[in-house]
Amino acid sequence: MELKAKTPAGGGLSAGQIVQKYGIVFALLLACLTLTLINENFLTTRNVLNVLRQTSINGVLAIGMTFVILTRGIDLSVGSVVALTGVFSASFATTSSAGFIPGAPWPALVAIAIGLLVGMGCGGVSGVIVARFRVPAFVATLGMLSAARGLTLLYSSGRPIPALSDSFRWIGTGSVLGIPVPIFVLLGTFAAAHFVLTQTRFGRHIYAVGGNPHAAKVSGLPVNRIRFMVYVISGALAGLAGMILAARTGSALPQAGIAYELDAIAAVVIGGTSLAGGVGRVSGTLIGALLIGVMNNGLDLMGVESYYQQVIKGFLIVAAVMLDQSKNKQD
Amino acid sequence: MELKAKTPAGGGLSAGQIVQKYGIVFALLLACLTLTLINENFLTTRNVLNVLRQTSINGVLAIGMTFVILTRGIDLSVGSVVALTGVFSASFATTSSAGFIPGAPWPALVAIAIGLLVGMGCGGVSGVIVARFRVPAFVATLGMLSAARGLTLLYSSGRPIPALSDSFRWIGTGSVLGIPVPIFVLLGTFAAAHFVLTQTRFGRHIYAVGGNPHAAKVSGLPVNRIRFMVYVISGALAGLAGMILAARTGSALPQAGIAYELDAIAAVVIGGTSLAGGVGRVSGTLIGALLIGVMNNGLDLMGVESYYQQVIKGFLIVAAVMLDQSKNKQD
Amino acid sequence: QDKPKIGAAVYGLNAEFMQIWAQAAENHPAVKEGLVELTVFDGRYDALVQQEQFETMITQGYKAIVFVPIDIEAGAAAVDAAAAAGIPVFGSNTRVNSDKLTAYVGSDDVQSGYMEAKHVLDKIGCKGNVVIIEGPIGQSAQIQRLEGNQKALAECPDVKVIEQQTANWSRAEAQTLMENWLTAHPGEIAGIIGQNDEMALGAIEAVKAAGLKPTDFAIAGIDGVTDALHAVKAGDMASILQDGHAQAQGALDLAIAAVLPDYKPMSEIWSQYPDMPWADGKAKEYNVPWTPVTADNVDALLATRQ
Amino acid sequence: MAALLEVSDLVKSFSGVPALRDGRFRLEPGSVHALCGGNGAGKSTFLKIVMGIQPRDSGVIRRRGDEVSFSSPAEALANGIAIVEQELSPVPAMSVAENIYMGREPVGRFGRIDFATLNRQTQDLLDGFGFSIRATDLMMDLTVAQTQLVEIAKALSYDAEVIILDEPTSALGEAEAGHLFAAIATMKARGKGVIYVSHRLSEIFSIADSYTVFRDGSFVQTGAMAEISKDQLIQLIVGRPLTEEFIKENTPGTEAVLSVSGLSAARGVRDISFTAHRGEILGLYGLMGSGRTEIFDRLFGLCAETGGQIAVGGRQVLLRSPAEAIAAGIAYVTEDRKGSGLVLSGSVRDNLCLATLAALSRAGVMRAAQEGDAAARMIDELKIKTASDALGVGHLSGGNQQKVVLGKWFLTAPRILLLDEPTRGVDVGAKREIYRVMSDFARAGGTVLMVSSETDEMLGMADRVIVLKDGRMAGELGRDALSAEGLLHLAA
Ligand SMILES: Nc1ncnc2c1ncn2[C@@H]1O[C@H](COP(=O)(O)OP(=O)(O)OP(=O)(O)O)[C@@H](O)[C@H]1O
Ligand SMILES: Nc1ncnc2c1ncn2[C@@H]1O[C@H](COP(=O)(O)OP(=O)(O)OP(=O)(O)O)[C@@H](O)[C@H]1O
Ligand SMILES: [Mg+2]
Ligand SMILES: [Mg+2]
Repeated sequence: MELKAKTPAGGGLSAGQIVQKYGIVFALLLACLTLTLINENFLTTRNVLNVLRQTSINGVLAIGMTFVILTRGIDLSVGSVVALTGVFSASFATTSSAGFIPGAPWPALVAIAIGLLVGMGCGGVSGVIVARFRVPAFVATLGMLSAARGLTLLYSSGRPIPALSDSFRWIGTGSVLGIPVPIFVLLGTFAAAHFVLTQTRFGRHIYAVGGNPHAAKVSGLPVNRIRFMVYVISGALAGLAGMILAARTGSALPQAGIAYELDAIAAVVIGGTSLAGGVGRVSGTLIGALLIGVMNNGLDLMGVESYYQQVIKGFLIVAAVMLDQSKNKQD
Repeated sequence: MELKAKTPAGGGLSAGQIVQKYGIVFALLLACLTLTLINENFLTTRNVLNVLRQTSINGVLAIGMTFVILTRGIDLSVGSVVALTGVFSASFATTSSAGFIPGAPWPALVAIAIGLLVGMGCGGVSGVIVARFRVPAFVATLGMLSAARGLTLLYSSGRPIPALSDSFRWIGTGSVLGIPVPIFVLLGTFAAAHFVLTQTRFGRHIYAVGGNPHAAKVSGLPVNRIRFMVYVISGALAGLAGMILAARTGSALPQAGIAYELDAIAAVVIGGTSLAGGVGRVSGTLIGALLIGVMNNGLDLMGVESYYQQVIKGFLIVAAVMLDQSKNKQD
Repeated sequence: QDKPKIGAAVYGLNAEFMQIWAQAAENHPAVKEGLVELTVFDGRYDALVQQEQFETMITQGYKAIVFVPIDIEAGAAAVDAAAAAGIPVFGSNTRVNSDKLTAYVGSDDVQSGYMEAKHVLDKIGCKGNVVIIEGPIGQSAQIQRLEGNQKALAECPDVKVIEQQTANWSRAEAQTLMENWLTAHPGEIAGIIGQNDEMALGAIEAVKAAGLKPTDFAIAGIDGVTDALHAVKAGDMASILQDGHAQAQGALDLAIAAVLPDYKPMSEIWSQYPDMPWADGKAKEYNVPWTPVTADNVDALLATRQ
Repeated sequence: MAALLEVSDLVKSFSGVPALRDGRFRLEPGSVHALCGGNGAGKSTFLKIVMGIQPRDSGVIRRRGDEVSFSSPAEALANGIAIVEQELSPVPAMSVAENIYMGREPVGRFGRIDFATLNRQTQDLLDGFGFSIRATDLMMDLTVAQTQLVEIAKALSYDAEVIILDEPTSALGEAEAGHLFAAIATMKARGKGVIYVSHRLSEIFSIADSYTVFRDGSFVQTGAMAEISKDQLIQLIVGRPLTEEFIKENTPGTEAVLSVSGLSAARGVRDISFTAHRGEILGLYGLMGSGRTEIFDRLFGLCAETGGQIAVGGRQVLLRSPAEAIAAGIAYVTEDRKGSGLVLSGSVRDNLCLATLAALSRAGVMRAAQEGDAAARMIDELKIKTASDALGVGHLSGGNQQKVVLGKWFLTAPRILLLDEPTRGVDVGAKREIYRVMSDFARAGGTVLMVSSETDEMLGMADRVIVLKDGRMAGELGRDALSAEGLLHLAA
């Protein structure tokens, strides 16, 4: 038996096939093209940076979510973890007397390290509950969603933690070579995630566990540890996002991040990662997040009324995925 | 193919096994017992009716969600559909001049029929997108979540639709033989759903589609039609819940129902239905919804501070499912 | 032992304003002295949850309820149920569209909307373009503040509202919205009317992020949350203080008076606001005045937020 | 009289890769027609198209002379065609009865399913075929073999005129296969047509009347069974003559490599003791459900430790997880390739490297070149037929998938190889290569433990056979004492 070459490299794809194969990239380009034609302000350096900066938080969350979803899990708690790490790290970075951490503002790096640790802690708890106690991820992280929000409110007494030190705010508002820091954070996170998922042993493990946990176990992989780790990663990235958010808005709000999980999951799924695990790419996630960001930006730029925005956004999300539908054949 | 051990049938169960087998019932009983001991008002007729009435809306939503989840789907749009059917049906039932439907208030039955149709319409659209266009349920219903909320706000101009006719409000506030109508609606919905899922071909086919879509297709089942139907059912029940909600609160609020999908899915999953489809019972869902209801009621009865409530609730949800963990072995 | 129980049902405790309100209620002298037992219920931004909490309070034999509904139209059924059980309900902060409400302590949102818009318009000299960042459309506070905004705008026919959109009281949403507007209308926006402080603060951050100076804009918000006080102090914006402390303690005084015979109001707010007389606790409405936050009073206000 | 089914010029390709170029077939009433071909020849694709499970690109299908085109299996069923698919596909959480009569449940009053009738009807059906399975059992509680029997019973229960059996015996022992053949004979006598696919040529010669051979998606030849010899058929399938079926060049040594004593395992497996030597192929024989798989699972750390001692190379070891077993030099090719062997969403290379990722990486970073080399080595050594190592493993034919699992374990350089039904679903050509691999492995000093339900395979490959019965050792036969009767006698 001889097998023929796969899809003929290069040429020979019909237009329809191209749309299907690169569906989501195509949808993104289409959206950008349309907006460029409709609105002269869309394709300006400034607006492009805006879109990227606005995407940074959802993008970072969605990248963490990709790790979790690749193992067949889900992390509903990211929005709450955003708020919790925000107030925690901010309380070490506040310059106002409202800061109740002695010695605040601490050096920004300390505050950031604390934020990351808090995020990883939340992720770790979810991870243990999922991996060790076999509680479905949906329930475990729903519990964390509720608990982390409660802790946020308790820690902050329900009030914003204001007046953050300039060095801390730099991660949200600073820029290097004219490019805002959050964009570097997003791209750095993406590059690291892409490297881990495609080039490392741990990345291979993640795909195997998501693709067939039983086969992964039989092949000697530490399935539980891998399951645990993806939640830690998601928590750490939620922590990062929480700090960017606090740094951007200038104070850490305990009510921040509500419903962020939905946008993050949407970016992952739009980007072609299957909720059934084992299949997907973090580059797809980035494109998914960008698509959502461009959509929000474009509708605002065109001055579409907010109610219509919601209706239109609903249809656009579905339409984008339909373009990409060939990847999602179900049976 | 993965084989699973079954619990030994009948007698000879150790205490531990009993807890595992009936984990969630046990958790519910434990919660009720604790609350009865702590608070003398918990086990009063009035409070029990309260809990049941408070559970009615989430219960009805969760029953519809059970159908969807059994087919491996998910319906994130129920909260928005609650709001949409609320304002739609209410606009036919309002006695105030704000009502812009000529002839309003129409007979309650007309308003209710319209509400159900709107709910089924939303579910139908999601169903077509999932079943026919193969868009992952998460994305399709996320789109509907956004679109239905936008439509709600557009239709109502973002304002509550107040002053509903007494006959319409009866479904939320009336009572028969001293028992509130919403409780009858919940129990009626439960009985019907239980009958359909356990006794009818359609019900068993739902399990088949969720358990193994390929096998269902090869056995000649109309897989797409079944997938479509479960969303219609979920939409109809979301409509029912929306009308109970509007009738209870006395006016239909366009911002009603936000995040209700999470509680509904939680009830389903706590009740032992697998998000992987094909396994679960609507009686479990009812118990899951009751557990959530008792938890909310009990924490309020004891006057636990709201921030602590959220933390505690997070832990309790996870703990309840851990008790029931044997059902959720993953690999 | 058997202290009368009073419940406070507020629409949600996640944001600072209601937090100030709740703390004021808990710090009421009568509560501190143990004359009554107060429980604050968090309505989690859901009318139904609030109604259920009413049911719980009725079961638990509460003697009076202070009520902050999520919307003017959203609480009537709950008030009816309490009234049917003979429990008096006192509105605070947000009205309820029900004649069963025993009394109401709040501030007139139309007035604050007028005051903040007026401030913006004065600063831009009654000409140029402004944007309005609104609360969730249809909520009573949004409707009334907008009414006030428009009243002020009507006095300046040369001013054009070039964008008007909701940011749902959220700082992060307002920030994104403003970033996009600054792109869509470069150099055209002179005034920013935020219907609350959070959104105004978001707009300030967007302005800064675009490399512009907030002081070059006329920006105003409402509520007087702590961050806004800091921003006022920095000269970045104007804010109108809504005295949640007074709304809470005033309503609580009324509720306690309904429960304890011969009770005399214990909160200091009645002396603080001579314009709002106690009237033996018999009036139907108590109007807590708005206080514009200025360079003069900002430090004193900040001192109360420790 | 028109043929029950006549297919010509059937063409099908998957994303540009042809799977079928020229599918031709003709089924007469009252006959059993064997569809033969190597792995990936296009048999299953052909049958799925006939059944309406997959759409075709072009071609004509005639049913009793009328051209038909089914867009769903429901239409094919309505037209009197039923199938047992190669890949078992039960609904795990439902009962046997519900699986068999899915879509045809008897309905009583109020649209209620009449479960009593359903169960009785199912039990009668199963008993009629001689399958000892309870109608009310859940599918997930059945063994693979029982699941296969249920699927057979289901296909036969349609009383269809055309019955397609795509490798129906791949998981069955000989006793159960016997029941199936009896049922097939009845169908044939009643004028039905059976399309039969199997890689066990002995079965084909015992039940089929005619054959059709596909190779690489193209029709090769058709004819009557009576007019062809086994060797000729093999030559048609493989495309070249195959001299001998089994390759066995190892000689067992005396050095004990794996010693097991007093071992217990799940599901009533008790008191198992044996020693396997260097260079030996040790067979574990038994009827369906005799506990062979459980012993392997226990040796590989897949079930809880339940007593007994295991020594590898003379050293006592505790095997509590697959990782420990792998570290001890054990490799395990499970019987359920899809369930526990392969990550179907991964590529050939991913799967080959899965158990050796540590060795192929440095400081946690994969070394792409090494990975590629390792994969290429196995593809080459085991002659895995794949367009590239980046191809999704799910797109390979069954035999090649099996070789990927073998390759994954060879890369770990094991001392002991546990093979559970290693040639299930593998074509004659590939089987021979797997035997060669086994033989080479043993000859190079490795130790093989093999479970097989095919007696021929046991006789052909094993140096020594331990026979199991109900979870206990029933006897042991050396190579010189091996015979089919002897094995069956001890096992039954
Ligand atoms: N869904 C699919 N996508 C891509 N390629 C496929 C698909 N299904 C089958 N193929 C390819 O089509 C060819 C024929 O496969 P088929 O399953 O029909 O072979 P077969 O004759 O049944 O083999 P076996 O004896 O191993 O079952 C193979 O090369 C296979 O890789
Ligand atoms: N998931 C299961 N639930 C209940 N019993 C099981 C399960 N799997 C296997 N058994 C029982 O365990 C015993 C041995 O199992 P199994 O059939 O796997 O043995 P085996 O010798 O490997 O057989 P084969 O490999 O031929 O399937 C049998 O009695 C079988 O019925
Ligand atoms: Mg095949
Ligand atoms: Mg076995």
